[in-house]
Amino acid sequence: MNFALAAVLLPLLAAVLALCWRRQAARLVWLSTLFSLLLALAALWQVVTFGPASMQLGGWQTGLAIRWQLNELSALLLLMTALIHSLVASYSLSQWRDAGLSADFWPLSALLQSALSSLFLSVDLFNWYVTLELLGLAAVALVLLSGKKALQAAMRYLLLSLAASLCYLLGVALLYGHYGWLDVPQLAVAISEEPVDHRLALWLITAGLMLKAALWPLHVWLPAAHAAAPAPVSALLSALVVKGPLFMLYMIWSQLAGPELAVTGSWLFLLTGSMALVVGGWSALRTPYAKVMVAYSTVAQLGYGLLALGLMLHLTDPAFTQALFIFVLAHALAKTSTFLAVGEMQLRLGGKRLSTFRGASQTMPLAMFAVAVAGGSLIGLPPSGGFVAKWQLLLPLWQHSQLWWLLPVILAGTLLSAAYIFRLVVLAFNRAKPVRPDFAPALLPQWLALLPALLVWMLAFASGSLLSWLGG
Amino acid sequence: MSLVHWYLLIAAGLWGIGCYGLIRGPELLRRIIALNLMGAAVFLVMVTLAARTDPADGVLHALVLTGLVVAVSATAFALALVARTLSESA
Amino acid sequence: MSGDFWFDALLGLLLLLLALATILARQLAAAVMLYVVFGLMLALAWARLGAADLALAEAAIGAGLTGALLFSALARQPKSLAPAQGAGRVERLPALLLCSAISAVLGWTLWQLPLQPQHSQLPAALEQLGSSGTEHLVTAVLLNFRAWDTLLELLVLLLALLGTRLVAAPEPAALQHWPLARQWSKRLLPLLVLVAFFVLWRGATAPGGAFQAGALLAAALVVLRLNGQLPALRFDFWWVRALILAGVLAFLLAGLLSLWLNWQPEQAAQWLRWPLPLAKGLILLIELSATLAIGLTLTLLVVGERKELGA
Amino acid sequence: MTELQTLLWPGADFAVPEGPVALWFGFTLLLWLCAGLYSFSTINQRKVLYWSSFSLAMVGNLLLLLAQDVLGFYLGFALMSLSAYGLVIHSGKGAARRAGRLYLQLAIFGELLLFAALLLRVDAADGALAISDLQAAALTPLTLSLLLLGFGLKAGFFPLHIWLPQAHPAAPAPASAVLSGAMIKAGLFGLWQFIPAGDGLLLLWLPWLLVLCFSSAFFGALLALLHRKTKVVLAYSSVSQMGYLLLALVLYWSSPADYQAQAAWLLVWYACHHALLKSALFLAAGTASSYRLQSWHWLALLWPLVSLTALPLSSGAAVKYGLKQELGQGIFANWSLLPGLLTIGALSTALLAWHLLALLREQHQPTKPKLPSTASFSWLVLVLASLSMPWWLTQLQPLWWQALQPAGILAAGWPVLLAAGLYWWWQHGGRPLPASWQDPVSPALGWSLWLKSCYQTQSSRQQAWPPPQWRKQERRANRWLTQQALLPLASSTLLAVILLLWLLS
Repeated sequence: MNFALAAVLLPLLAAVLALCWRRQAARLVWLSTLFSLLLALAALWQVVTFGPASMQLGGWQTGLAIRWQLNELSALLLLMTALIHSLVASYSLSQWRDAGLSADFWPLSALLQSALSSLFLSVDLFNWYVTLELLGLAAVALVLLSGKKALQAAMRYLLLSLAASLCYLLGVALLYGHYGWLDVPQLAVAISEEPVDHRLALWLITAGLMLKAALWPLHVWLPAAHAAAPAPVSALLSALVVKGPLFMLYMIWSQLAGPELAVTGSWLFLLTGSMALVVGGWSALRTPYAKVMVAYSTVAQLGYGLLALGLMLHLTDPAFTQALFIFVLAHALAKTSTFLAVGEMQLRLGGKRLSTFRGASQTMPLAMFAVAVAGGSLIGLPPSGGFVAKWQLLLPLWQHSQLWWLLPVILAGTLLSAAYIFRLVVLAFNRAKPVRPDFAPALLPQWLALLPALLVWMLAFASGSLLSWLGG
Repeated sequence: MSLVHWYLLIAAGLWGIGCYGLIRGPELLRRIIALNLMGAAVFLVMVTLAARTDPADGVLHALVLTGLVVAVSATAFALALVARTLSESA
Repeated sequence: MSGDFWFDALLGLLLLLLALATILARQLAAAVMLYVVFGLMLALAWARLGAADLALAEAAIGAGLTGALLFSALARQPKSLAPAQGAGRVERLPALLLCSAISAVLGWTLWQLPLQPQHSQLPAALEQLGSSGTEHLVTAVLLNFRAWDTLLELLVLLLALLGTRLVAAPEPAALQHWPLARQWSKRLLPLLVLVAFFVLWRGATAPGGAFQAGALLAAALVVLRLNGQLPALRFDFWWVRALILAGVLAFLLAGLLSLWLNWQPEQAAQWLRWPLPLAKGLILLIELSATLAIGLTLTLLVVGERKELGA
Repeated sequence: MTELQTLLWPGADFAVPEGPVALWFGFTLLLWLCAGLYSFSTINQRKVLYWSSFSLAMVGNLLLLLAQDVLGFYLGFALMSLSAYGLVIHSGKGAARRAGRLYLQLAIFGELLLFAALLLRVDAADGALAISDLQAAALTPLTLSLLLLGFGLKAGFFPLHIWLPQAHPAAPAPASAVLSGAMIKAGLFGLWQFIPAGDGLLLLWLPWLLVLCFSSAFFGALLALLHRKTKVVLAYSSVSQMGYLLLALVLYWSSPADYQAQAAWLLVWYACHHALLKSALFLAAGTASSYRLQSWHWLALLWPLVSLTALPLSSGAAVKYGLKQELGQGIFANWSLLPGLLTIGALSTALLAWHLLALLREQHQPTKPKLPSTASFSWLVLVLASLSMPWWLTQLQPLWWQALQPAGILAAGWPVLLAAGLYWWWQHGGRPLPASWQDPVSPALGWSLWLKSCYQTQSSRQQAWPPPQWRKQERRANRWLTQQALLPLASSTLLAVILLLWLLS
């Protein structure tokens, strides 16, 4: 627990220091991400060796205090947060001057990391509300770093995110009104002892979180916001920020929904997940802009998360929990790589349309390779992390066989993702009239973009440990 | 009908009005005001729920206070954003 | 039918009416004005519901500050705006139906809530109040039981300021400095600052606390600045930054200090657990720095200089 | 190996190989090390690409030999196949890119088929992931054909050889050496490991596979005679030799249970023999094209050719003799045509060897730079390993000794002498081949280009879809949705979702 605490506090401290000492902001935050990566690793090690731990902040009794829970799942998510942040920070540091990234990026991203880590550790409904707000405001501020062109998108993102927070808060108020608990495990006990009609609370919370996590049909703000942001920010948003509310949805539905409500909820998640896969994939295929395509791909990929969540509720099979979180990890890594590489190519090739990438396999082979490798995981090619997640989703589904209609949906989603990835790759391999880079591409950012893509393929090699950690 | 029920119903009405304002707008500023109305409704629910016991539930009051500050921060940010957006589009 | 009943009935209806008028008012300026009145009425209602702390906070923050923010946003709006501002026209009827349905469902659910809560954190909180370092329950919850929420909330405030700086919103139209207002502010302001610190001090035992005090302080600073009696406040000044970060820093330092004092090698660390003898002092320290930070942050949010930022 | 399973993927299992597989692992490792040493001093351009592909492919190749479970095997196989692409396109020239494209298309296609086949096998074995557990499960026609196609595309026997004569000449010499020596053997290894011997369906299919063996053997050798580039000739020789290796595998499958171990050993000996001599020959060809051949180089070059033609004293003689012997004992014992076919095969192999020797002599130029000594050393190691194979493989000695009897000498000798005569007559006495027959262009390149044009259109087809007016509507809808109506629509959706769910639950 000590390591986890340090992994939350270190970025927070770094953010405050970076605001005071602005000249060294970049280096400070970069160092803090590296150290917090080590701390998160240590926290994971601690959980695996000594078992889960929990902490009452302030040492007060359960209910009065906010509770943090460190188990394999939260430790993994903590590690994911620290890893993506350190990758993105290294990338931003390596091409800071060229990209014209404002110095404000550093404290904001450190705050984001701290908020997200705190969210993954916490099991308190109201503390989640505050971290969610922190997350939302930090995300909007980060989107604004690209200046004028991001204004509209940021404004819509902010307004919708505020509305969603209010829905969530109303749900929490209703739950507290019913049961008088904010601590999720305690609330789960209270609900199972004395079930009353808490449907509306749950739906308010669910809808709010679905909007925050950009799950279909509440995803409309996402493509513009993620596409308008600077590349490192898009990577953070797509890889991490949407995962926070998804994690909360999982916690709330797996613990607070009674058996009957869980079935209704599962239908919601199955249907919206299917729609997300198809509609998101289709939009990604049709858009002429590279970053919008990657953003729509996030919408589509989150469909897998929804499907896993829905199936977990429907069939109560722990395999789907594993699928959900392996998917979360794999998508985070793959999307980081895609956004960083696409951003780097946009910067050097000078255009945001897909057609800018013509011949990129010649002009920027490393970055293009990163996109292709990460795309392989998004499609779910073996033996990538995306494949493991999909495998973990399909295998039990195949055995249960009453939800057979999901198989063609998943197939369609896979084909669509293959189509939009290949659309980009084919353009890049078109050597007839390659778009020349405006200035010489630097190698280091491209390698840093490639790194998460390679990591996501490594994920398959560690799938045994992942499955055993997530299955427990 | 008790005091608590009456104010809870008022809060429900406020929430609906706020939602309508959020959907209808049409100005961005009015949407922000509508969001604040929705927030006021939520806080009213919490305060009213706190008033069910005697003395009133201080824990809920503290939560409302936190919520208020969060709401005013977000409003300030949103207002600045809207002002800039409008001046760009004008 | 007692007088109380009529008062509550009228207040409730007035709240609804004001809210409706805010949404439907043709002029935005009228809407803002109505919203401020609504905020004051809401504060009244909260006072009726036994939440004096919140009534104070709502009057200062909800109505006062939000109103000031809305007015300053209104002043910044370009005049030459098309009425619809490019926003899509919405079919009124479906929206109306949807919202009334939501309202009805919410009302129905709220109606079902038990009048006597099954369980509440209140008894536990009252029981632990003695060992929290403060006698006032709300302050105890904010700065001891759920101090992590409050720390994060200070960060939210900080983020709002950072975001606002990034936006680089246009300057409000130039203000006229009335001589009368200047005189009034000169006389009244020391009083206001005094009241602010009184509210802060009282927070340890009775309604009041850092946020209310911070809001009052901000009100004083805003008035001073608007009357041109205060030099420009800029985030670039190191002392402004230090004061703004003071709340978070005090929190963090107190937390680290108590981590160190509570440290036991074989046990997990305890975050934000104030050692009992130091609790009162630590809470007061945090409150004081938080008040300054909140006051200055809110001031900057309303009247912050934006010239330095450029587009 | 339970720790591996919890640490890596489920079912993960690796083991140090034993028996025939150990020999297979050994010669593969030796090949990679020698090729690495040779590349060390001869690869001067695009080193990052070369060495990253080289090391990844090597890791994959060794991984698949160590893997005891399906997933581990597949991972190694995929890693090896896909990274070899980097070796093929290393020179960056047009021919290399064309060959690389064909290679990649077929490799990915093969991976897909193989993956499907392995899934079917695992399913047939009730989800068991260990390779040894798959042996008990019966084959179906679909699985068998998928396995044959998937592994065959890597193993490169006729008619799945089409990438081989393109890729080998394009790659640098040490890369061709491992491609031909180690990597195509991995396809054969897969067939050996994943198709259980004695399966009923397999026995039915064996005669057809036998046809495949001999057509591959003859086709490779004959096509090689038409080409004048040494590396192409060597590649076709590999196609031809893969026919013999497949024959050894077919004999293993058809052999009675008590004879199976011996058959397995023979298969591995043959693979080892061919791997060593073919990689030595590829290094020789690579050396001849860019360096000066010194006099001892000619000796080092001659020995693999001797071994290829199975002249006595060589390992080739021993394994060929073993093959003949085995052919006389299995279910094909009363197929009287087969020994004759083998003899014709020996004749065609000898023709190929003479052709190769002539080409090497023709191409040799004494003005080129000297071969670096580390490269010479690694080449020499391979030749010596091939030369001494009967000595360090004691089990091979009986066969080797039998091949050294007068009957064996005669049987091995006369095709070579006859081939010498025939080749001399063909070159000097007979009519030359028509020019259009020389160096024929493989139709596979055309197919590859066609396939490329399918997924990489630049024509109007892409722009014509969707129809223009539909596109206009799509854009208008997008603009309305993302610019004007977004906020009201999104917020009302939010509320509608809540309301709808409340109503439905």
